[in-house]
Amino acid sequence: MQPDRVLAPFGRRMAPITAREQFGPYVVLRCEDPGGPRPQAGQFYMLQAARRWGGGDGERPFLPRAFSVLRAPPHTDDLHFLVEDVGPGTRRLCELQPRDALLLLGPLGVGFRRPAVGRRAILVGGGVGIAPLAIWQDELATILHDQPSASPLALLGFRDHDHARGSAILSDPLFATDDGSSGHHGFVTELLADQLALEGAVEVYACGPPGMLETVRALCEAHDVPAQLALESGMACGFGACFGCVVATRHGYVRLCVDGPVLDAAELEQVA
Amino acid sequence: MQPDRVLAPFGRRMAPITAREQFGPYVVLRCEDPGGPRPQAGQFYMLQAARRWGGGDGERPFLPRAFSVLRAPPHTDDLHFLVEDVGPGTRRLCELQPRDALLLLGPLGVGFRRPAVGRRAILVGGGVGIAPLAIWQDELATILHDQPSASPLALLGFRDHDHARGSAILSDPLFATDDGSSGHHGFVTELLADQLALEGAVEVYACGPPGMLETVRALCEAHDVPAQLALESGMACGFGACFGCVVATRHGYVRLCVDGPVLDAAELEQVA
Amino acid sequence: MSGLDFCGLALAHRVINASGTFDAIAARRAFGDQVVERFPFAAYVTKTVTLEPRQGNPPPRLWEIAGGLINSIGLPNKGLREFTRSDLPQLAELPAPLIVNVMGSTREHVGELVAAFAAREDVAALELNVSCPNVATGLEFGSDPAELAGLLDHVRPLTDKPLIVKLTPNAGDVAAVARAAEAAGANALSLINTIRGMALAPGSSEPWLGGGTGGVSGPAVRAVALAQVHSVCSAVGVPIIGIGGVQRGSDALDLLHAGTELVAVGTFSG
Amino acid sequence: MSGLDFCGLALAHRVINASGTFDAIAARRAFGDQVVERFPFAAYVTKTVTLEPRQGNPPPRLWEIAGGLINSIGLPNKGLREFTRSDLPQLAELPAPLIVNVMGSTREHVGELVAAFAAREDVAALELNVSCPNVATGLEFGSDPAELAGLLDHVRPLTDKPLIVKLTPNAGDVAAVARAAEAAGANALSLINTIRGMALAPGSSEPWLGGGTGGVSGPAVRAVALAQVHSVCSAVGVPIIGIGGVQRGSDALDLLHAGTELVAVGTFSG
Ligand SMILES: Cc1cc2nc3c(=O)[nH]c(=O)nc-3n(C[C@H](O)[C@H](O)[C@H](O)COP(=O)(O)OP(=O)(O)OC[C@H]3O[C@@H](n4cnc5c(N)ncnc54)[C@H](O)[C@@H]3O)c2cc1C
Ligand SMILES: Cc1cc2nc3c(=O)[nH]c(=O)nc-3n(C[C@H](O)[C@H](O)[C@H](O)COP(=O)(O)OP(=O)(O)OC[C@H]3O[C@@H](n4cnc5c(N)ncnc54)[C@H](O)[C@@H]3O)c2cc1C
Ligand SMILES: Cc1cc2nc3c(=O)[nH]c(=O)nc-3n(C[C@H](O)[C@H](O)[C@H](O)COP(=O)(O)O)c2cc1C
Ligand SMILES: Cc1cc2nc3c(=O)[nH]c(=O)nc-3n(C[C@H](O)[C@H](O)[C@H](O)COP(=O)(O)O)c2cc1C
Ligand code: FES
Ligand code: FES
Repeated sequence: MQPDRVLAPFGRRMAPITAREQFGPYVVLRCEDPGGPRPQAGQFYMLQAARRWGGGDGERPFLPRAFSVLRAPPHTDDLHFLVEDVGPGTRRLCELQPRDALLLLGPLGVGFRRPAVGRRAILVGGGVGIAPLAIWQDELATILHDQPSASPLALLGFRDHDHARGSAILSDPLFATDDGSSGHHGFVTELLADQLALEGAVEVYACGPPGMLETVRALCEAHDVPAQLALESGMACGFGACFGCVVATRHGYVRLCVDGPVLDAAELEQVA
Repeated sequence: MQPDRVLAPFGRRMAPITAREQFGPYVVLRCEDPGGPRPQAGQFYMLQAARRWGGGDGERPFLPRAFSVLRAPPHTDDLHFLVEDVGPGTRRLCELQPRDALLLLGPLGVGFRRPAVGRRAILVGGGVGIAPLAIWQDELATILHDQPSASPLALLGFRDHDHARGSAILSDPLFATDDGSSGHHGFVTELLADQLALEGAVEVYACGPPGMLETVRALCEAHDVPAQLALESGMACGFGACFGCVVATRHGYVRLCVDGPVLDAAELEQVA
Repeated sequence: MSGLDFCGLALAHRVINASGTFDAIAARRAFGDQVVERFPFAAYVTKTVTLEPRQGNPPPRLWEIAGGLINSIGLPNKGLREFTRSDLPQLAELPAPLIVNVMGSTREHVGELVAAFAAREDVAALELNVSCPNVATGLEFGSDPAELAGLLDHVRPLTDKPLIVKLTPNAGDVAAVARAAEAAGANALSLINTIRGMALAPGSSEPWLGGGTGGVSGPAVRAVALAQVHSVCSAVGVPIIGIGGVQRGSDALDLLHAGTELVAVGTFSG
Repeated sequence: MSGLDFCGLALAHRVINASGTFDAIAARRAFGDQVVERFPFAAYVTKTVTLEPRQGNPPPRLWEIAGGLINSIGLPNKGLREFTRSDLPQLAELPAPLIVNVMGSTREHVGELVAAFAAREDVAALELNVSCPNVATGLEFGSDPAELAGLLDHVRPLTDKPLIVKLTPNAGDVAAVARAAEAAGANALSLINTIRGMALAPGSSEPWLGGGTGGVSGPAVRAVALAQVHSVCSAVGVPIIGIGGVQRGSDALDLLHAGTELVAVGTFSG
């Protein structure tokens, strides 16, 4: 008998938190992951607090939670994550301070693919869904450093003024708030619609709540513009083992954790 | 439908922690309980952390935990408790800091009764079992302020030097350590045996691990000396509702939370 | 606040206690008359009463698990006679209808208990705890539809008071047992009772609990309770009392949404 | 480290995976060849394979509870043919004997699956997932001793490989089902599978899970698993694989102390 065989998944490791910053209701956690592979934009990690995971509302959380990588600065071991407190798991993560640690597994899943030649990237983020767009904006800047004219446009939407503080996380975004308390008064998808009316050779990268993504999908379909959507779904394992995270596509259910989280909008009948 | 009828027991209340002190491995928590009745020596409270109760080892604790009142200084609303980290519940309590809060229920149970006239009190404590003896020493000092000669003798036993720091919690104790690293080398019950050989008109008050209490019981029986033992048992409700905390006596099972925790040694065949 | 009618009992709201976890007499002794003055439950369900007194199981009787506990209390109680003499008058002072929970290991025993309480005006209804093996057949009354029908055929004629049958979750097909109880004249059903569970003493192969196995309760059983309650609500027409892991208002609402008339709070009220 | 013999399989130690929670192919894709080089399990149990491909249940498929989860995955799989063609060769590369878990809703379906894998050298043993209703009788194979005996009578002659029957915990008397399986020729038993459970979408009376109800697993079921494992270990002579809520070494030891030969890790390995 080898009790130590009762193991967590391969590659789960401890990552000390090095910094914590607050942007309105959003918390940015920075941690160090010296052993781990470097992530690509759109990939995610399964995170949990190394201590006291559990004991929150309804005695939860139990499972680790999925988080897009917000930034992974080159030539460092750093990983940044953006967390909004929406339940017991995110609450616990938002409490963490430097000297606490994360248990993390990743990078996981398939991230964003480069825009087709000649198409400008438009990044559309809603709420905490701005996270994967930050690292994508960084990566695109590197990829496109010789074509400044092709530099991507970032359109962000937030509930209100306080949430809109999150807009500081990306470079030069245009943003909207639902209540008009700052930026454009309305939905970020209105900004996208305006932009699609002006400019056809674009490729859209979007992440946010399902309703927003469905609007993005429909708009891009109507304008015949390719779109890559980073979706969400409840996950247990994060690496394809449990089939818990499926979403319906035109070709049946796919596991979002291995076939996504970024899916081609064209794959989806609609975002549910 | 009145969801707010789904209530915790009567009288459970929040008590802010005002101070935390460490004596070797023991933590003394002080809290304020302005609304509550003042406790008697030997009574106990059911305690839990107001936040994050759960999520420890094995996803526990779930139930509140029983703690003797260590001190309840007169003319204050203060309650002191002594906690040793032996599992997920006590670990969580030991972590608490001023500005955190306890949820408490109490005072509960039946405490110590005064010694019969002409008998000197001997207090015998083992480990964290010294807790109820501290308040009892305080109370006896008040009761007996006009008979300094009858002032109680406190005999304490600890595992080792580090634990023996807890001896500072009582006044003028004699103490022993199992490993001889400080005080008498051996068990506190050896100190008691010596004392019983010297002095017959005594009444013994003891609290500690079961083995120690059984030795105290047998010694007192042999010397025909009355003894009051503060026992322990796993509890769920603390007020007589669940019948979970029973211990076997000569008259069948009794609920330790309402018929104890202090029982006459004569009631017990043996301490199990 | 408008009341409601549950099998003829006028109740102020939909939350009652579950048997054996809230002792109103002990609570009054510990917390005083506020227990009566601000009584939280719309009806009071007693701990199980048996014909003869019972000591209950040897300690330890409790083992804590993630979000719950296992108990092997073993139904200690004073027995019918002493309960009626000493407890019933005190419980009659509560400002809520009294439901007496009874159990026996033969039809005749249960019949005696039912007949005795049928004669008492201070008892509003009876709850049959059928999580006990029939000493004659060895089958648990509550896990076999035919056993349960036989029991109810015997006791139903003995009282006009509402009979609530408390179902055990340790059955292959709880809905089938529920249908049998309804057909045999139960006025209402309550579920779940505790789920059979076990713990070993740390590092040993000996059971921790004095009773060997015990019953699991608390938030840990909530999802299982909800599934069973939901399936029973769809299977029968009589009103249901939903029990299992209720801790927050939303847990109680879930059981009501699943179709119960009342909700009972067990472990969390203790 | 000395190995052990389990129904003729030479195993390096006593811990294996539970069906459906650790996909070795997915793990290798995500984490690379270390999965094979440092394979943690003494045998590898596949996710349930059915005759025809299955899409599984509509999402959402997961609901988290205190110390566990409810899943309504619904056994998505490629079906016998595609599994044999594409997965089996990859699984044969694992440094541990392969146990294929199969399920069907008629005796004949299960028989076809058993016969197909009986012919494969790369398959060391079969595990029958009998938590499925017999489409002919409507009874769950695994909750009724006679149903299960009938199934085994049909499939036992089809293979010499060890047959492990994975029992469902949703039975009134699991020990009786276990005895029937042993008498009908099962070489080993595994338990528990998930316990039926349910959750409602917050604030609604609609089930959260796409499948309506689901199965509860994880530490939340540990105490119930241990009670069932303990009772089955005392009831039969064949070796038992203990499953349910194993998270720490002490949980595995508890199951071994209760009398199992092996321990399987489910939810926690996912
Ligand atoms: C690929 C991916 C990337 C993500 N990236 C980010 C990110 O960068 N930043 C970020 O803040 N979030 C991100 N999320 C979302 C994040 O994972 C969730 O917000 C988090 O899991 C919520 O956990 P919680 O315990 O705080 O809240 P929960 O209580 O789990 O609630 C979250 C939602 O889950 C559902 N839910 C409620 N109760 C339960 C239950 N008991 N069981 C199952 N579901 C329940 C409800 O729909 C609820 O709104 C990402 C998700 C995915 C899949
Ligand atoms: C009247 C009374 C007064 C007390 N006064 C004090 C005091 O002043 N100071 C103090 O420090 N302690 C006191 N105690 C003891 C204290 O209540 C326990 O130490 C505490 O409950 C332990 O909880 P835990 O979660 O830390 O440890 P647990 O893990 O609960 O372990 C404590 C003991 O419980 C048993 N146990 C282990 N696992 C479980 C389980 N899953 N379920 C049930 N039992 C288990 C074992 O015997 C273990 O040694 C008192 C107890 C009583 C009854
Ligand atoms: C300590 C304890 C004692 C119990 N005693 C009884 C009893 O005497 N009779 C009975 O029918 N049910 C008894 N039960 C079961 C409860 O009434 C209830 O059905 C079960 O605990 C599930 O509800 P919960 O999760 O809210 O606790 C007892 C439960 C506990 C925890
Ligand atoms: C996501 C998930 C998928 C499962 N799929 C299967 C399956 O395909 N076949 C099967 O026999 N059991 C399946 N099970 C049950 C597990 O094998 C195991 O019996 C159960 O989860 C209890 O163990 P645990 O508490 O360690 O998870 C599944 C369990 C989970 C959580
Ligand atoms: S989360 Fe397990 S398969 Fe995707
Ligand atoms: S702890 Fe419940 S009766 Fe004593």
